[in-house]
Amino acid sequence: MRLDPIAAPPLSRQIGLPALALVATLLVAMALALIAGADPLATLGLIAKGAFGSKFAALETLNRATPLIFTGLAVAVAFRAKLWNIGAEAQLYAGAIVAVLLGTGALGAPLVLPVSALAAMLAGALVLLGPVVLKTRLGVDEVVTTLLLNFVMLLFVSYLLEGPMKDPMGMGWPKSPALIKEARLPRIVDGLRLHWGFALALIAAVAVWVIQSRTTLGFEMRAVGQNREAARFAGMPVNVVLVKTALLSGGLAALAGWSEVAGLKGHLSSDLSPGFGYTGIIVAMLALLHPLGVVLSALFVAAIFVGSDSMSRAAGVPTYIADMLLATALLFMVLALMLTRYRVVWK
Amino acid sequence: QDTIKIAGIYTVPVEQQWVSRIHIAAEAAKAAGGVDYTYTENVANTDYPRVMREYCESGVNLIVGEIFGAEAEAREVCAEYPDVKFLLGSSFMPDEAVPNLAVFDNYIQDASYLSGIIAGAMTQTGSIGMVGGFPIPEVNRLMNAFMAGVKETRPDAKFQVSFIGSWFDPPKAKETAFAMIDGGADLLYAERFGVSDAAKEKGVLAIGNVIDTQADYPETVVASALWHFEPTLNAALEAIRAGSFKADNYGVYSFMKAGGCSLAPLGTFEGKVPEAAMKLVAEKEAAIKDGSFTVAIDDNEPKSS
Amino acid sequence: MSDPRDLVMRLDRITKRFGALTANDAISLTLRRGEVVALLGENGAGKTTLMNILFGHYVADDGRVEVFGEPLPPGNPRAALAAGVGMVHQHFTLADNLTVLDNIRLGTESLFSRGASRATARARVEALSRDFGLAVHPDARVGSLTVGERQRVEILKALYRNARILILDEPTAVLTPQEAEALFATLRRAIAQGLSILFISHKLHEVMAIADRCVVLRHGKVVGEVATAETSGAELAAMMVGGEIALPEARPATAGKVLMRLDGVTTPDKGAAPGLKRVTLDLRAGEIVGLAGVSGNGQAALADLISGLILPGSGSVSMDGPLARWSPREAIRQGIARIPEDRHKTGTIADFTLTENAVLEGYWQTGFSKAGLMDWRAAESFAEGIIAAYDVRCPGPAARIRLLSGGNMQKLILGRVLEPGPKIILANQPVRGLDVGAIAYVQSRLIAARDGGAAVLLISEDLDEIMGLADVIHVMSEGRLSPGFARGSKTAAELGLWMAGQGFDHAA
Amino acid sequence: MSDLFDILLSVSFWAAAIRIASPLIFATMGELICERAGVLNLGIEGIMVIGAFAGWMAVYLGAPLWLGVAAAMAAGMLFGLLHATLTVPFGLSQHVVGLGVTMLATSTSYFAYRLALPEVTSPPKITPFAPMDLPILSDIPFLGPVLFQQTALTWAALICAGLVGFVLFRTPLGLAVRAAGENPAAVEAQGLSVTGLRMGAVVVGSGLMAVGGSFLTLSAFSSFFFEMVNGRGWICIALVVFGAWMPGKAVLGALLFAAFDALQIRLQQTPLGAHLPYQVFLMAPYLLSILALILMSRRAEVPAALMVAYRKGER
Ligand SMILES: Nc1ncnc2c1ncn2[C@@H]1O[C@H](COP(=O)(O)OP(=O)(O)OP(=O)(O)O)[C@@H](O)[C@H]1O
Ligand SMILES: Nc1ncnc2c1ncn2[C@@H]1O[C@H](COP(=O)(O)OP(=O)(O)OP(=O)(O)O)[C@@H](O)[C@H]1O
Ligand SMILES: [Mg+2]
Ligand SMILES: [Mg+2]
Repeated sequence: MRLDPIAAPPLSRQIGLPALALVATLLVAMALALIAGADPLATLGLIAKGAFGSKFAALETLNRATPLIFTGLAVAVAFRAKLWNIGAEAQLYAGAIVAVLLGTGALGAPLVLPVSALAAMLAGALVLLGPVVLKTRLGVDEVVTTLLLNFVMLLFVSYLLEGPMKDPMGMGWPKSPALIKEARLPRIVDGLRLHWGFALALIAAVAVWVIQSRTTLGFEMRAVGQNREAARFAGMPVNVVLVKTALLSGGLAALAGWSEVAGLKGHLSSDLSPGFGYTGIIVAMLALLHPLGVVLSALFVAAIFVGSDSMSRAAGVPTYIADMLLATALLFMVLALMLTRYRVVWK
Repeated sequence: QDTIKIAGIYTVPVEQQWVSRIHIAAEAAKAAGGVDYTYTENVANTDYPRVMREYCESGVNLIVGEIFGAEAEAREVCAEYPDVKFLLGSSFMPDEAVPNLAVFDNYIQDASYLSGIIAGAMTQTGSIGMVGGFPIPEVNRLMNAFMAGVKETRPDAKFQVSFIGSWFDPPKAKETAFAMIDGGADLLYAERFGVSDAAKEKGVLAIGNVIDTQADYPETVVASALWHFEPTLNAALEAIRAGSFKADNYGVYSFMKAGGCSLAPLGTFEGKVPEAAMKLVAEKEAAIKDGSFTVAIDDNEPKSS
Repeated sequence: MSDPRDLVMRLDRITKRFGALTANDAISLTLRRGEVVALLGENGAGKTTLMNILFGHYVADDGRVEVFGEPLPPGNPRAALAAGVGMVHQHFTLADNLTVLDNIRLGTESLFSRGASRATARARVEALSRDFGLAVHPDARVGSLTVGERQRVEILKALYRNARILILDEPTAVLTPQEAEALFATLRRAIAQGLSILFISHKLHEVMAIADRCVVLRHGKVVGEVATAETSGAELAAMMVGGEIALPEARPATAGKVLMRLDGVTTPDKGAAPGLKRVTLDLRAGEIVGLAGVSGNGQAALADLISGLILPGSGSVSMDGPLARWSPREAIRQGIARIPEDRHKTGTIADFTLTENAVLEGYWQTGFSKAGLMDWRAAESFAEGIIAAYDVRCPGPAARIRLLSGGNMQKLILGRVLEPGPKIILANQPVRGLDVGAIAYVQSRLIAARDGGAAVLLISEDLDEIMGLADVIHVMSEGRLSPGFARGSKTAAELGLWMAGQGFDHAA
Repeated sequence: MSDLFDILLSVSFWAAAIRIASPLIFATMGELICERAGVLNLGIEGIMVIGAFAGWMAVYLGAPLWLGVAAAMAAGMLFGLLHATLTVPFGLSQHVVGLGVTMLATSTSYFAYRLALPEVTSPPKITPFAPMDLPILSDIPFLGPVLFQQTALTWAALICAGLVGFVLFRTPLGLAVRAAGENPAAVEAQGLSVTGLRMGAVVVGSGLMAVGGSFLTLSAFSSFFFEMVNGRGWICIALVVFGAWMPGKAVLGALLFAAFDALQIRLQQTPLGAHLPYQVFLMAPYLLSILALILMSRRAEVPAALMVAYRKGER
């Protein structure tokens, strides 16, 4: 088997293959439903209904996409510069901690929202800065350090929530006090959970896109990612660029935690994120590291998950089918995206 | 009479001890008739309000589950669906403003206390090991009551307390228990799966918690403090049928008085527990039931001594 | 000579297309026992492609390969190896972190066996080293070897497998003249043992010296085939490019003021590569300074220093006064044009477009960006300007530079550094791997820059190139710099002695 | 301080360290093989889950214990094959495929478990591997109980590490695998199939990861729990780097990590435990791993082609 690059992939291929991936996922969904003793034909409708079937469902999909856009952007920015940041989860929690620190009365309106957002970004950036400095100064592999810091951060959050940051009014449950009203991101639609964090995520995606394609920093980040030696020779401050990348990446991941606390939960608990940091890697790679693509792929991931999760209840299938379908959709989709650019030649 | 449609929403798989008691009670109610029951497990707290809404929209009558990690948002959903009744595990009190939400928790300190009395009598070394998942109120409360019970029969008892930071890591719980046995413990308080296994392998004793596992460890598990969710659920079902469901604290239905908890039968350990201790247990049980004695509720994190 | 039993290999009407481009167009070629055939052609003519088909890396769209009368299955390097074909790739295929011995043994034994003992394998390698004059330590890590040594490992790989046909793709492009000489000595021994050799080179004097027969490709077609004895370098060159080449001719220079002065500069050694040892050097306006020497004698340190990558450990560098700061960016700011030794790794970013590569070192200057925002339109017109002025053959400024041949890549780099009108030009091996036409073009540009008043430092291992171009020649050996010799004041033999390290003690 | 010495001198501490290390050793060897061949396998966490599940399920259904181990291995290899197919011939991102495989293997285990045992609320138990009380050997003071009262699967882990080291560094196959991780072009130029080598390495490596997972259900414990792998796979990724891609050093790393873990469990009961929150102890193994990594970093030789996809005929 051989793969031949296609110079200019036709539109039919660019649309057809991803569509095929979706169809294949739905076939898997039907097969799984059959195995679980549910009606396979009904599942398809139920998935669509669960993801987009009502205003509520659609907004829930957007809601679940929100943190994924942030973490997806964080990963995309870092991976572009070949900085393997697997630690978006930890940076997310750093942002969440700051949202609580500044949002529970330390600051009042109108300062609290912008200041705590910026402070959250800084905190996330600092969490990533450690591994990056270790990498640039001592050559310590950042895949491992950022990965391990996720565990450390989660334990640290657990400590905070059982210790200094525990809500005195929380009846003993390990969670932080609630944010004051001024520190909350307002909702977009009354009564439904979607909040302005989503809009912020879209703005962040556009901002990252502008940075990457229009600014000198973006040019430097791409150059450093592609060929560090050539970038250094061309006079780019490679380590400074890596640090800036880390600041941006960690900051974006932190915004995910910040917006989940300020927009959705109103307080911090140690189960704030069901792995948004890790899913962010998937989102970013699915988007081929393109910031605007991140928005699409986050919506895709969220829709598949929310849709199939909802389907599992309606059809009476074990809820774990949602993750199975998400993983299946993901693998089919990366394969399809690759095959839009390559032709398989059997010989 | 219409069947009542119950939906369970759990943040962990139904194998988790706490949730398993709710699940079993609901299945039993379903088997008894007049009730329909579906459930969904392993729901992240982030998704909890969405799942609540989905069930509400699908037309269920009663939602049971746990909202410790999603209090504020969950209460909003409750308020939005006044026709659906909610019976949810919560650390907070019921709120008149949300009349369709009643709360509960596993207040089985009574049984834990009694199991402590037996433990105090059974330990030789006076050193007791306790392995927990996280120091949350449900866990702390039972541990503290157990420790108070131990003091009745063994005032000089020493406790080793550890939390493993996970609900589902039996190998880790087991290793922690091994370490406590090395540290001199000859009786373990089995809050997590894995602890009784360590006790069994090393030939020391264990006290069960929430569920009865003596069948798996006949030589090891002396006694267990059991939680019965049935009284709680039945009270709610009755209230619904009577049209009198309201914001209420169902915690009391877990008390021994209400039949919400009990000491598991001694079973294989029948006759092996000192007479005096069993007498004390019987006395205290009677006193608890007639209200002349109450076991203190202490939700603070227990510490090693 | 025409005995068909002598025929060891026959390529028959090989055709290979990459998209719209036909890289090989019905190419036929034969090789006889003990014969050396040279394959010539411009950059991008299709030589490497043809060899890759022969060895099974690529699959031809049409045509067949026969080795010793048997057809070779397409796309199967294993079969090619088994048939006795050995190939030394243009870009070496060695694993740096493995030892020489491991690289040689790789794939020679059944995977699911215990394998021959290390000692046996090693003895064989040592015997081959001896027989063919390929000195290299079997236990050395390949990553620690010089280019010449790596090439020996590549040849040993083929010999270890009893190759009867040896294919060498530009084997001398990265070798020093001494190493090239040693390579040819080895090849002669191999021929004497009955091996047949097919080799690719842009260096016509080498071709004339060793090949029996030359095959010339242009645009994927065979345009000529001649016995070496019946042709000349000039004729071959003309055949390659399809016309006469105007060789640059250097007029005497009129040197101006000193633009850069190194005074007693010492830099630390870098691994096996020596640093500079108290080097004093003047670069003057309107003068080409040639730096001769065997590679690995401190040239890299000097180039790095002038490029801004390293700082002097002691001594001073001055340009209109002592340098305050020093970095690549500062070097660019001071008007130093830097043509790096390795255009693929250091000079360009393969997956960037021509436009992006054109502004790789100048993107921060006003004109290309303002307040941190890139002006891509300006960048693109800059790239278009270079493409037009320097005759860069490419699909356009938006093409990825990976698609360009080495010569065209080099022209883009040339344009990038020369367009701003530099004061000093550092040209490190500027014509390595280029075809004769491209070489002539690059050299004429350097001379034009000198005539425009720039100071040029030309680093090369090719003594002919230095002697032809440089107004002043220095020789480097073990980090030390010889005095400057005026054009024509020293013969090649004299310079060779300096390169071997003689004469420095008196000079110091 | 004396507490610390008491712990470090105790038999049970070292026995615990080896026990805790066993699943890590299997999985670390698996990951090491993959990475040596140039493929980062982030599927490890999920593959350990499927191993824990498949091994347990087989035994629960009546298979002998060793057949359970084999079933785990087979399940791991299946998911390894999926990973390999997508990352090697198709050259897809190893990050995304790895995380996807983790997600798929994990959810498949849970889904299958729930379908197979819908009515269960307390996970059923099997009879796991028992410690091998070898006569005489177990009676050697100190070393006896530390080494010879482990289960057969622990021994298998240590033997497996030795075998991996032997194959990688003493056989033509190992040389080829290592070369595939260093420079695929060199492998192809010597007539070997990069695709075959890499896929083989990923499949076999994944099998070992799954056996590591099955250690949890067949030796360390006796039933299957959701989330019981609990990040152990990620630790193994760190251990490979920590071990500088050398099997021996990686085993040492696993033992060191396990010893930290066994130590923190015990230190919690010392007076120190009364003063520090328990999270500090749980953090210790991770923080100390990072510290150790910093101390070792300069000498590590990353396989040069790690994470670099190789597509034949493309430069
Ligand atoms: N993998 C490939 N994909 C697409 N096109 C290719 C590929 N390899 C070569 N080509 C095309 O084939 C042409 C011939 O390339 P080839 O490498 O054979 O040139 P060459 O004669 O070896 O040049 P040089 O002297 O610079 O080594 C190139 O111009 C290029 O456009
Ligand atoms: N991936 C590719 N796609 C298209 N063309 C390619 C590709 N890789 C190489 N080529 C073509 O193959 C030819 C030879 O490539 P190679 O890397 O040998 O460069 P080169 O021209 O010999 O340069 P140098 O002499 O500097 O090494 C080039 O002309 C280039 O156009
Ligand atoms: Mg070539
Ligand atoms: Mg070339």
